[in-house]
Amino acid sequence: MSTQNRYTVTPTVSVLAVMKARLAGATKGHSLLKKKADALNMRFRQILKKIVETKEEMGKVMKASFFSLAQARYATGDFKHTVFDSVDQATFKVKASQDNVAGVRLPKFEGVKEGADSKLGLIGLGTGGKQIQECRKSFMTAVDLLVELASLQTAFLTLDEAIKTTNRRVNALEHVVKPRLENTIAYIKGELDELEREEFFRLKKVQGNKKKHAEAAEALEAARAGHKGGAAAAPAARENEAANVLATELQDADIIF
Amino acid sequence: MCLFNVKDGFLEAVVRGYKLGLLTTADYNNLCQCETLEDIKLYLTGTDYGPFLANEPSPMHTTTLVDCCTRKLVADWRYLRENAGEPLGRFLDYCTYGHMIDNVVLIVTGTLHERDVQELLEKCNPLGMFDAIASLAVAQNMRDLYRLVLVDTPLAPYFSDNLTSEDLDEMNIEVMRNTLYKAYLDDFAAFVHRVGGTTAGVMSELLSFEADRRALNITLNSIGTELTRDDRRKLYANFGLLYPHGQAELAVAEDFDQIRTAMEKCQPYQSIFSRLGLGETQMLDKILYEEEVRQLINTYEQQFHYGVFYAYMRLREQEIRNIMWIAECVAQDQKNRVQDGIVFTF
Amino acid sequence: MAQQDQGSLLAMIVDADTATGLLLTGVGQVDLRKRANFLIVDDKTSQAKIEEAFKEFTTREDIAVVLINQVIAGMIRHLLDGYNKPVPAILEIPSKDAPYDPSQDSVLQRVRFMFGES
Amino acid sequence: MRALVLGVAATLGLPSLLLLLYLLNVDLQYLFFLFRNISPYFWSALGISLCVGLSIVGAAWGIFITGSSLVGAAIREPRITSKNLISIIFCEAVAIYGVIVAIILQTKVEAVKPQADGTYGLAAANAGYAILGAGSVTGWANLACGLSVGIVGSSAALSDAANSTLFVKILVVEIFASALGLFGVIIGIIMAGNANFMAQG
Repeated sequence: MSTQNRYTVTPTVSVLAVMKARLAGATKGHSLLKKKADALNMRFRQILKKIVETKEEMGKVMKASFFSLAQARYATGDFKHTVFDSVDQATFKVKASQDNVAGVRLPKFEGVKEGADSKLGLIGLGTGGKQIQECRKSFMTAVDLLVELASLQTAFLTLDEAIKTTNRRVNALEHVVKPRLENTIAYIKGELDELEREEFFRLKKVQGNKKKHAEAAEALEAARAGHKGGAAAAPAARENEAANVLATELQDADIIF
Repeated sequence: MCLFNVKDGFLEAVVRGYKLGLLTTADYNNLCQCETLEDIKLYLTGTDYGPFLANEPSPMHTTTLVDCCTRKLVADWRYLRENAGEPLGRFLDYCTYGHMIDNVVLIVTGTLHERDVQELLEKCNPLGMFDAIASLAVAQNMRDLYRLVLVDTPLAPYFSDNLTSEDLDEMNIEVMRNTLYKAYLDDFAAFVHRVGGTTAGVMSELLSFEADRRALNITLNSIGTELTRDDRRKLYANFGLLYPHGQAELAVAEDFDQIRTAMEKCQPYQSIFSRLGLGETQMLDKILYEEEVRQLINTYEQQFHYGVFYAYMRLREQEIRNIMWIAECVAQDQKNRVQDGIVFTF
Repeated sequence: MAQQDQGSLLAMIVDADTATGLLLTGVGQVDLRKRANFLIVDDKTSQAKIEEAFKEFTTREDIAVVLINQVIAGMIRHLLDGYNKPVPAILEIPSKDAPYDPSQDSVLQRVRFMFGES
Repeated sequence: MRALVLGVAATLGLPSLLLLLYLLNVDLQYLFFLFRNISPYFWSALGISLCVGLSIVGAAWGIFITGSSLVGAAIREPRITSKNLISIIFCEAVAIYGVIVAIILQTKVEAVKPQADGTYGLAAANAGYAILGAGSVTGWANLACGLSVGIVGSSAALSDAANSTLFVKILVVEIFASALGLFGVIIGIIMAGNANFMAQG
């Protein structure tokens, strides 16, 4: 478990420092992304609401436009072929600009009318031209609305995508990167603690030994003072003993842990 | 009177019979109650349109409905035309020249935009068909069209008298259409006078109304466009109640009130305009249609003349318009507006 | 956005009535190669043609918005559902005979889904 | 309209021509001589043939006018046919008037011997002209009657097809029109009553 959800690092203090820095970064990033996601979400909600509204309004406007088309047809007869045949260059175009929401670029469309269309100006001259112009006006508003809707919809799609990525990132930070870093840090900390404890124990042991040695030396001094002749072989034997003690103690430590 | 029936009595009776098939006010009231296009279809199958609607597949559209109704008119008209002697035949032809002009214009513009001829022919109004119409499409540009094709059509004189080949290249298609229509109206009026008798009396009244209405419409629709006064003047027919003084006034009119002033100097139109609220242009079309229908129905008060044929065609067309209107209102769920568009015939 | 300066076009895959209305406003364009930015769909137009037009319009660079009648959109729903580019934006518009039905709109469906979800 | 002008011209033209001849001192004796020498049988035959001929022309004309309208209108409203046969019958009656009067006139014709100079007596001449007059009165009256019945009948057929309540009203008009023929018949019979080839005097 602990090996799976952590980085494979050597548990050293410097790595720990790196990891801690990374964790801090991840936390910061997480909160920032969260904020961004919130901002996007807010905008997204706004757009959603607007889309629903505009779509419904579009439904209404189109209905009215079709009705005015029916009126024009009523007054003029069938003029659609005249319209189809007089199509030449578009006078109504869409200009795209960009809007920035929390670092996400949203395409925005705007209807632009260029030049006067002379060809359609005289349509239905003999009968019902008035109605056709009315109809045209009505469809103009419809088209404006459609363009608005188009930009909303594009924004919707872009935002949707952006929110998804942001959310993914937030989630990745929250559920993968941060736990992993935390785990790593915990691991490193654990390892380091253990090393420290070992060291401490060893130091203690070394100190104990030193004490023993000192006592032994004192005894030896005392003995030497008693009988100076047999003192030459004793330090070598004692040294041997000390090495043995260290070895057994190490073994002991392993047994304990 | 004594000799009219020799050639035309049968057809006159037939056309009066057709007239009886026009929808009455009661029919319209029932149609207005319909909830769906299917209901309308069901109701119309009970009328003279029955045979033409019966076999239509179920998801109805207003266009198919209107097409079916037009087929009925066309079938009637063909029957009349095939049984007509002279000069009734010529008269019937004259009645359809208006549609013919529309068709020619359609084909001409379509050809210039390199559309498929067959497709264009399907879109033509079947009333305005003539034999050579398909050959219109062979021409690649206006000059060819004029030189090769148009001279063979019944409309040739209108083209040759009113348009030079340079005009054909440059003129706005709507102006061309209206120039032709003007020539047609003048010619029709002259023809009617040659026929003489009751026909001349009845028809000149109808045609003057038509001419005046066109003059009015042209003026109304050309306000604010690049059409100059002289151009406008050229599109008015050379007869009608407004000719020539009213037209002169119309030609310089720049807004609706000036038009109204010009029109109101003419007695019959005064009453029409008095029904119209001040500054209200929306209802004008309907009121004019109503006036036309009134005049058309009046033609049936007299016997032994050709006006009934013209009147039948116009009434049927008005009826098709009415049906279209009802169908549109029903299809678009605007039933409260139904009454706005119907011109009751009987 | 190759032609940003000149503005982009609206493309249409619509029935004749809608086309009449929209073309009246001057959105139509036929360029020198007779390539139109609209397809008029009638009873005789095959589905393949609609799909082809849809693909063409969505890949053309000068088109920013594609308007499709809802009825027609229904015919090529599989393409619409598979389409997820933001530009050109696909808009489903009502046609004359079929008033606007929000439950059919694939975008609005998503919108509804989001609302229901959140 | 044109026919009316021609008719007026003809009726005014003949007397004024005679007047003109008289004023120009043309010897009208020759004219009288001519008429004296034409056999009264010629006049009576002419009268009878005019009577039958014009009546039948009128009847046929009327039937044609009515018939063509009736046939056309019956396409949409077949119910009108049987009712409107009355109009046809009215027209037919006109022909029958003509035939009846012609038979009456025919019975008036008797054989008389001409005088020594080849002319016939006053009675015979009187009878001849009377039969001519009676015949042409009946003939022309029936022609006009047939025409008017025909035109009214055609209107009757058309209006009956449009609105069946109109039929009776127009039928009244039609009856009056067909009465016109009867006037001619009555006058014709009265005129012919005076005709007697054998009368002395």
